[in-house]
Amino acid sequence: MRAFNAILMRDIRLAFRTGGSWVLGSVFMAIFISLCAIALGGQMAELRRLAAPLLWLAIVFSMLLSFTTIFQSDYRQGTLTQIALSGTSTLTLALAKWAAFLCLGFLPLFFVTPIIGTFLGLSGQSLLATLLALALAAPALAAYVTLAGAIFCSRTGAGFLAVLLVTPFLVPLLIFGLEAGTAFQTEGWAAVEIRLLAGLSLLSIAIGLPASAAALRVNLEPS
Amino acid sequence: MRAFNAILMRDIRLAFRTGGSWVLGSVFMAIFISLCAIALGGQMAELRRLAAPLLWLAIVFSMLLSFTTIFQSDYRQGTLTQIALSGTSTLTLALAKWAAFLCLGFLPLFFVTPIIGTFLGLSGQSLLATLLALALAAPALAAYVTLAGAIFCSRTGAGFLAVLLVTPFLVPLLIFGLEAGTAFQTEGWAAVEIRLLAGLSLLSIAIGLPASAAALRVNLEPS
Amino acid sequence: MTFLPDKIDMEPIGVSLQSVSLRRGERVLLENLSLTLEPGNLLYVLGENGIGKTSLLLALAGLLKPHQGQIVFPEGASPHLSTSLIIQPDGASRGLSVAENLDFASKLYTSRPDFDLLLKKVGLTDLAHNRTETLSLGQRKRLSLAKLLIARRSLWLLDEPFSALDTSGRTLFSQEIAAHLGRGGIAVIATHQPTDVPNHSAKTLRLRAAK
Amino acid sequence: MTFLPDKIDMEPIGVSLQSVSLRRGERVLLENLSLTLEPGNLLYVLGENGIGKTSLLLALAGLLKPHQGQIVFPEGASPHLSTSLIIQPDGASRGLSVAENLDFASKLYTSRPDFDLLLKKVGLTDLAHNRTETLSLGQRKRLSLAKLLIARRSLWLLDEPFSALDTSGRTLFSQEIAAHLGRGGIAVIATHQPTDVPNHSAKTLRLRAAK
Amino acid sequence: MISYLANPARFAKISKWLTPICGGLAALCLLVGTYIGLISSPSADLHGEGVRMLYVHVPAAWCALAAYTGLAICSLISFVWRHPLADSAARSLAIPGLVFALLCLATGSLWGRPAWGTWWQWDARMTSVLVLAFIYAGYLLLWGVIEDKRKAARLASIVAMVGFINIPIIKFSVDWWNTLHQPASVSQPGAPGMPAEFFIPLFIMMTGYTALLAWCALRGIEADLVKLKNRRAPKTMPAEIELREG
Ligand code: HEM
Ligand SMILES: Nc1ncnc2c1ncn2[C@@H]1O[C@H](COP(=O)(O)OP(=O)(O)OP(=O)(O)O)[C@@H](O)[C@H]1O
Ligand SMILES: Nc1ncnc2c1ncn2[C@@H]1O[C@H](COP(=O)(O)OP(=O)(O)OP(=O)(O)O)[C@@H](O)[C@H]1O
Ligand SMILES: [Mg+2]
Ligand SMILES: [Mg+2]
Repeated sequence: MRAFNAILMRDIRLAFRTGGSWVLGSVFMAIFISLCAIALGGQMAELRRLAAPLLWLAIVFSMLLSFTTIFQSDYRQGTLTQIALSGTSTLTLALAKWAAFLCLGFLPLFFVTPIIGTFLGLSGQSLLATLLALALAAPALAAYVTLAGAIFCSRTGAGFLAVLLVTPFLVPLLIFGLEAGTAFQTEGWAAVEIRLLAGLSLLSIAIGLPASAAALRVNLEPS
Repeated sequence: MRAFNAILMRDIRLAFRTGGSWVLGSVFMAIFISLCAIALGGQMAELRRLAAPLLWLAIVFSMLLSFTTIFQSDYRQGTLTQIALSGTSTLTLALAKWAAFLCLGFLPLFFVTPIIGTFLGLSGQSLLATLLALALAAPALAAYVTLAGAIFCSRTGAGFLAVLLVTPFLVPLLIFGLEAGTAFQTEGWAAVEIRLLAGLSLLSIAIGLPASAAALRVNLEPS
Repeated sequence: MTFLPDKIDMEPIGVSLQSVSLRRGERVLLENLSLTLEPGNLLYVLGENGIGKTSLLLALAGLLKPHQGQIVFPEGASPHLSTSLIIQPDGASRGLSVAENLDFASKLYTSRPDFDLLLKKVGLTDLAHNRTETLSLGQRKRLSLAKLLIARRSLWLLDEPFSALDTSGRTLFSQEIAAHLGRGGIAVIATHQPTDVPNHSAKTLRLRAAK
Repeated sequence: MTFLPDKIDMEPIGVSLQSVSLRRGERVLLENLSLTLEPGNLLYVLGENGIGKTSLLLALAGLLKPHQGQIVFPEGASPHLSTSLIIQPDGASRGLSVAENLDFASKLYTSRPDFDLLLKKVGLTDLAHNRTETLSLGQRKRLSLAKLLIARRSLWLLDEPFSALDTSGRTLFSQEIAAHLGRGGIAVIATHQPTDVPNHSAKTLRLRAAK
Repeated sequence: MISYLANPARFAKISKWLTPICGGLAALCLLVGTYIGLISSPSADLHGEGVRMLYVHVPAAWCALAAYTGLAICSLISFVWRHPLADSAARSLAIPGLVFALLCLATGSLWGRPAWGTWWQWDARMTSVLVLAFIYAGYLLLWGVIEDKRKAARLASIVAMVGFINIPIIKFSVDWWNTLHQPASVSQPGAPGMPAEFFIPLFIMMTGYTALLAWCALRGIEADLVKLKNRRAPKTMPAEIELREG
């Protein structure tokens, strides 16, 4: 627990200090949305209809984009080795990194979503639904991105491959997330889609984090 | 010239060796498009309308995704310093890296664009227009991505600003690129948008590469 | 339970290598190495470049799995709980200051050293708030030494500990090693220049390329 | 114009520092250092950790701009055309083999060495096709030496050249330095352990922290 | 069973006769099946001559899935028992798996053009095969990209297992997505209750494909065994050890 906190706090501090990946993510989100809006000719009716999927895509991609920041520099600097030798289990490490990524790679995006959403003409209820669905799916998305980071921490330039490996796992989350959003608007909390999404999210975390830990263990071995 | 060749060939060799980030760029594009199609509900009529912007986004993102790979690992390993000390000018270095990036980060994408276009239901004439506009804009995109890489390579310090600085330059290219694509379909080569895009592209290269060289010079100085 | 850097509690343990073989890639480094280290032992690992000194340390740290044979720790100990490793790269986080690096290490090891004293000891007091990437090579080595003292592990695995250090740094480091051995710790030092650690006789493992 | 590693052509030049001051960040390292290096000179830069030895080499290489004063190269020479620098990190490209690294260096320097002889000289023949990231520390140092020989520059700036090297490596390196000096080259060596370079008297620049 | 087969010598003994049998069966079934399918069987009312695509298309889809199941099992064995034979089996299953998935996509596309008027639809079944192809591609690229093959094996097996758990979820989600979004405007491929004249060639082709899959896996293991044997002689001599006490 102490190691978990230490790693989490360190990552947050480093992110704030180097002004790095979390800004990158928000910038990507902004470009993505504005470009789509421009391409669609700025017609509000159309934008509103596509708003939720566009927001989802923007968030999913900007999370995918920043996966290298999770483990790579620590691996290079030998910090991962030092952490492992301190007796911290790789599962704790993966958990802490996952939590840090959730804070740094997702939360900023989450907070700007309402702003971008209104810009796309998303109204109160549907905005709320989208936010809820995002909040439910994000931990699972982060878990898979963590897995990608753990698998490729020893490699530079594997960004695309990571995207390729992880995207298939993200497909169900994307689909159920969007469904849950629309279902929540009509049926509220009772919607079965919400529960499905929550379940899927839990399952993904339960798969993704141990798998990340296993991948880290493999990569800690010098080649 | 000899240094230009040496750096270009080395980058290409490294790219092939490390499992080909060049193939993966096109795979990323396929993934990006599939995920977008899934999120947008998979209706061909809608997808066809969004096809051009989605292709543009896919290409821009996959180029942006790899901007850290251009200089960062060379910087960390001290290779940039060694290259500079060999008497190679930073402009030659920037040029070589830009050329390498164009070959590795753009060309493969360009070649798969027609295939992926069909998945979005893009027909002959509009596909041609998109390809033309892409070909015109790509060198400029690559120049700006090189600039981002050059500014970002040391990462301590101004990383924050770098992204924010570079993205505003990318957006006009995207907008003009899309405009040029649609204009070409109706007016053919005579379209003024095509000439505008070409001009913008030349201008971007003329700004981007010397700026990259200057950024490299700054980063070569130890802090 | 704040501790002063010279009052370090740790449990003395022994380690033994039982006919260990090591490989890296296709390369066979060692075969059939058996060796026992008792509390208080100092072992120098000597040999030419690329012979496998660093690899042996990695194996002792549990990172490199022996191809054959095994490395036996006593009940309750394990590489991850009982060893500290100084190696290249040194694990200092870019972007964090010296003090923050030490703080992070102390949290990982649930250890509460007296940071001021520690910094003074390794000679980094003035640099406590400088980022690690601005440190000189010798200063980085001193930071590693500070982390070693924070970890309070019984098996120290040191890869070329004296390189990059100035005279005072070397003296300091060898005194710390002597103190560690005195407490019943073990030190394994891979080096090209065995420097005498005060008041201690050392075992020597010399590796030579086969003809 | 293939050349053998021991027949290196280069133009002997001299360099002079004129009341140079160096700073890193807020730190004042040196003030008012004047010094002239003539062809054939060997200069040891000594001093405690963090005093500014490496920074001085960086300044000579034209990478760190002096805060005041200047470093004067003769007509036609400049740091980028006349110096070679061995420093951490060493510039070897991950992913490329030893041979490919040397090939790249030879292209950058438009130099055509006899690679086999060069590899044999630095003792990396067996590792020619191994990737640089799998090399041991000493093997990397040897690779740096090979690149130094490829560059054929007249001013060698060497930061702790002997660390990580075994005995044969140290002998080799100091012989190469001696040969370089004999050809009219200059070597500036920042180190903690000045080793004698055969048949050469050295200048020494000792930096001490001000009280 | 696993530890029994894990012995390379025993495996070689079995594969010596099993491999040619699989290969022969594959060749025979594929030849006969192609003949019956393309020439001697009747065309269907609904799809016309296009129905002949069925004999290539459906077994490809089926085998792409079957290959993944095999791959996941081998990966589990490799991860838990760290056996190199399981690694090579997994990798050798992935290659035909990818080929089958691509074949299914290609034949489906070719079929879609006359049947639906487009090369591609974001139909649930098609999308899930596309995603499966992505999983295969990622798995194989992972092997290619990581130089240390022991590491690559372990990482690839992790990915394969995560993928295996995900495949039913992906399938389910994609089905659900499509049925919710897309009205059944196109003729859904496949109707229940298939007449025998279609079923027999289909069955033969299915057997052929499966035998081909088994043959690929066995060949892959054999090839790796040969490589292993050649590598057995180490390149370098171990260092001489001299230990001095005190
Ligand atoms: C690229 C496009 C296509 C893909 C990826 C695809 C995929 C599949 C898959 C995975 C199956 C086996 C699934 C199962 O048995 O439940 C299948 C079966 C089948 N497909 Fe396709 N398909 C495609 C296009 C088409 C087209 C255009 C047609 C004809 C109009 C078609 C007709 C059939 C038929 C008749 C079956 C067997 C029926 C059954 O067993 O349920 N497919 N396809
Ligand atoms: N960016 C920076 N900001 C502040 N101080 C810096 C910066 N970079 C380096 N320094 C300081 O400059 C000093 C000189 O460093 P340098 O690497 O030249 O020392 P050195 O004499 O080579 O030491 P060593 O013997 O340890 O290698 C060090 O005290 C270091 O902390
Ligand atoms: N992944 C790998 N593949 C092949 N060979 C490797 C790999 N990693 C390391 N080696 C080789 O293993 C050998 C042992 O390396 P090690 O770092 O243990 O040497 P060392 O004794 O510490 O040398 P030095 O004195 O130079 O530090 C070296 O010859 C190195 O080239
Ligand atoms: Mg070593
Ligand atoms: Mg130094």
